[in-house]
Amino acid sequence: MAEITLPPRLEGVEPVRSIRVPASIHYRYTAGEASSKFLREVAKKRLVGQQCPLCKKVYVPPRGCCPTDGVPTVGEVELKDTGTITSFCIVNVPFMQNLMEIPYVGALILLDGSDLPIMHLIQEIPADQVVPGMRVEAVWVPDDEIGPTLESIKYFRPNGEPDAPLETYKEHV
Amino acid sequence: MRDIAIVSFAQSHHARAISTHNEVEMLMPLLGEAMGAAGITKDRVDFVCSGSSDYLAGQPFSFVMTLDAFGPWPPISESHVDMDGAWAVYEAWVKMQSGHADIALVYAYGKSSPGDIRRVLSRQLDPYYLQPLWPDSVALAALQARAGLDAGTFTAEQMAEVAARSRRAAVDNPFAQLAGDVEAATLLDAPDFLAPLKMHDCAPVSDGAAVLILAAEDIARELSDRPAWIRGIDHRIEPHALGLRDLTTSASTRLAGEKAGVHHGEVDLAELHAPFTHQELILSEALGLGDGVSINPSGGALGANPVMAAGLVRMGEAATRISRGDANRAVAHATSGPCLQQNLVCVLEGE
Amino acid sequence: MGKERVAIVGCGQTKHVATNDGSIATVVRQAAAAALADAQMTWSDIDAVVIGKAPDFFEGLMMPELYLADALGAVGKPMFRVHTAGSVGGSTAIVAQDLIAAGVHERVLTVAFEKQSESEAMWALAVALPFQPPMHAGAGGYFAPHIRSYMRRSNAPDHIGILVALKDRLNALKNPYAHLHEHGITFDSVKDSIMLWDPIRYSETCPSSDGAFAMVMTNEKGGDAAAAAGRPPAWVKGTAFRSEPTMFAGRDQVNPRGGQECASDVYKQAGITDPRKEIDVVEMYVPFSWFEPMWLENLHFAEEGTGWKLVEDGVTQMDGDLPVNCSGGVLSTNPIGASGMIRFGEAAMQVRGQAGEHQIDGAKTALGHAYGGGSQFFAMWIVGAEKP
Amino acid sequence: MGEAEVLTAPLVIEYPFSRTTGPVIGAFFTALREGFIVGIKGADGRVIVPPVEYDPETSEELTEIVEVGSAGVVTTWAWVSEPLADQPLDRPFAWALIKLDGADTAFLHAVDTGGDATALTTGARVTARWRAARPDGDTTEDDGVRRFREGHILDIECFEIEGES
Repeated sequence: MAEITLPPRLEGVEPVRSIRVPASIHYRYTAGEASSKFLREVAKKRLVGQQCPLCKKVYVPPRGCCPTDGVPTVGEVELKDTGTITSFCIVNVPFMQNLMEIPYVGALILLDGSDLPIMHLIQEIPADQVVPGMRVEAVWVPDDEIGPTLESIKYFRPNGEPDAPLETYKEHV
Repeated sequence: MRDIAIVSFAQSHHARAISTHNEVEMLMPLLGEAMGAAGITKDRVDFVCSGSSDYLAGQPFSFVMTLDAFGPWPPISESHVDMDGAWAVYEAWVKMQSGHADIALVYAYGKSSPGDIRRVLSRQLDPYYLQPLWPDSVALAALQARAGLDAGTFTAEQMAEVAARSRRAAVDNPFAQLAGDVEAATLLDAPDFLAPLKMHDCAPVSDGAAVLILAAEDIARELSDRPAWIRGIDHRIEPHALGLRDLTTSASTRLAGEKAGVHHGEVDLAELHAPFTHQELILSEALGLGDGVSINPSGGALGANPVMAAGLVRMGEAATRISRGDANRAVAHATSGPCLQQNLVCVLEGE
Repeated sequence: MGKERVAIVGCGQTKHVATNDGSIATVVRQAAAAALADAQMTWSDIDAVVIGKAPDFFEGLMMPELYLADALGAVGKPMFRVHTAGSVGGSTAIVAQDLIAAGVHERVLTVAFEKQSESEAMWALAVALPFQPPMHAGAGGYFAPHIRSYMRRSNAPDHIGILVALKDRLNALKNPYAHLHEHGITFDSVKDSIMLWDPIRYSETCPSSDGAFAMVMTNEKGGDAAAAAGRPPAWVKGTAFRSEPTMFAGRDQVNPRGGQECASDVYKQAGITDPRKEIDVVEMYVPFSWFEPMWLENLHFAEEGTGWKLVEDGVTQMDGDLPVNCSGGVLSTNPIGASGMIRFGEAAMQVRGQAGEHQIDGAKTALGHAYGGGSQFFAMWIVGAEKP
Repeated sequence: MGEAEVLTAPLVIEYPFSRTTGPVIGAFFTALREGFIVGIKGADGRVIVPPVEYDPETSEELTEIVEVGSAGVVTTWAWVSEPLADQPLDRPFAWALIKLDGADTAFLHAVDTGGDATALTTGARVTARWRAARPDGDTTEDDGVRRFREGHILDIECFEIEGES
């Protein structure tokens, strides 16, 4: 950078090197039609996925569109709140707004009957005992706290079933 | 240069708030409609390019999820600009000129309803001198309008006439949001909104999306009975600081118009992306559009202004009129930034 | 390839740092001015400017091309902004080269940047959208399960990630522009660093940087003139983008089809049939160490499940037969929006013989690679010392 | 699905941006903190306020910081009857482009007329209303409320019509 020349009144004055400019913008987030439908069912403790009419894949949560075919996912499929861990990560770093005690496990969970794993927490088991193929079930927040949000599922925990063999979820790892 | 044409166009019914649908849901039917009208399926598209801004709805990477609406599988050749979709057309046109694509699909979308668009657009400004003051988009346009009024470049009556003409034109446009048979004199009686601007001088706040398909040479003739050929396309930018520009004119539009060849023939109609009445007057002057030119027969951005898609809509509206045979030579324009800082001009012709 | 051949005749970058003391404009300007000087051009020689960066939220500046027009000498010219997530630096270079290849312009300046110090970039990536499950583990938390899947599928031993991190950080010591210069780094110091997102250790992740990279591109005539003047250009031999959906049933996130097809496309354009033999040096987008073996497979340098063996055998070291990330890579320097362009630009610098201490002698053909999002956006180019 | 059934929720995007300025922008803010205004000499000799780092015509780096007056002429203005959040004044005011004495370009700031929409005209002379300097020895931590000049565009609270206060 070229040297700048200052007027006399700025010579020898401690320069400003940075400014603080906090900025906050408020938005109204819209979930959209498919997500709203899904979340309204979540509030009733039901997981209702949507199915693509072309490829027949079942998406939970649905976003209204088959990502590979680009058509509306119109069919509805109710799923149980159990699934299989396809892969996971042990988090050892505290994140903003994150009240979790570390370490904790974030896992990709393939809900039974769905075709795309969701990311959620695994609890009630030491982090180092989580393995791929582990069968898990949702633990919901108390009934009076349940609402139309995925936060209604507090976490997943092992459901005691034997680990699923790799062949059953091979397509997803 | 290869001959490249707009062969299909679809747009949403723009509205103050399309709150029942998220961006994917808003766009998906339009993609089907545009491809259907051209008689193609997605496997024939060689290149996809989109325009949107994360800031509008407050979602980083919103364009990432919105791509799902196209169903990009098997993997596709695709790109995205954080600019109005008109610039996505430019990128696609360049890609086609380089020989990498014969059919390109361009889409753009913008939802202004989730945030306060006037405050959101202030985030486009110089982050040191301007952003901390939160000057909003209407205020900056008002400064420009006063400069023009003071200089005698245009009058408040002419501005109201633009508003009235746009609303009357929008009556015939099923996609427009603000339409009606109204007299300029009536509009002038309204109180000031942000003086010297009155409410009628400002585009409505809109949610909306648009899709446009480009094809080269014989493929264009296959996909459309009367393709709208891109005879010239160019865009130019000006200094950012308002104090460094003559706000009463648009030097960048003038230059882009010259480079795009606006004057190489008679212009039948122009679709100008002017979110404020006085900006239409500035743009018309910069492009040298005479009295015989039909300006914004769609109602323009004053009829609906889905930010990030409004420029693309201008191209689509102009192309549609050529394809219908209403016009043979049209100018489409898009703008970006405060007080017309950046402008794109495209010249379209029938066979 | 398009109608016109494209030559890279100027490369420039900032010294990448945690905090660049200048304004945002200064950061892009430093890189652009260096590229112009390298090309022996002035601002008025440039026909158009193409700029890329990652989300505008990082700097709180919506559509930054508007504010940056003056700093990049773009007033009165076309100025274009690209944003394709993490691959944006690569995509931006491709859009710029298309302008020449299409015959629209003769001389184009392209620049990509990020000034992460303006905000906490991690925040911008972890905006908590309503109705979502309560998990904010950042980029590492997203990629770690896929890395675990790779390790499981390939039976790769745990130390492969450590070897990659060590290599890249040692390479960075030979690159004066790299952000991290960890002189004391050892295998054990990487191994003993905190396990952030098991299986990803702290020293296996990229830093947060302020920086920019710029290139000046021209047509065949300009490339020939530079060569005649003793400033050999890098010639573009192939470019490709690919995108696929972020999430879909059966998606392979370890070896995404988009990446495979993007690589096949770019090799075909460049006339490459055996990439392992024909490519001399690779600049690959590796923000977490394990992505090197994963991408070696995705880019057809190794059979599926065997990429890690190339790492273990030292093939990707600077003295190996397929050096990867001689610059130190994303693991040593990560101004996000610029990281892809640094890959593309470092590839060009290698075939121009201007990479200094991290130069691979006699490099004739190089691959620049970038990816973004959740490994669903890809941008690649092949550049060569010889005219295609 | 009707609008009432679609779920919505507030979403706030908020950052405490800290921006390094470099020497040119820094000089402007340093001067504001000290209670005066500077611009920069452009390639053609004109004085640009606030100082830009690069010449808009020639693109060259600019280096010569010069002092200008704290009062000047309104070149255009707009009347805000309903201020938006975070704007410099929370009662009706004018935005104006102001060409300061000794400057060749105008810059944007707010003008307070005490709420009178008719007081301002193009060509009117206005002068800066300064925030107070931080008293010697004051070390109060900043709590987000700007009380003193600190090197920020709002060290000038706003402009006011000359001779009116």
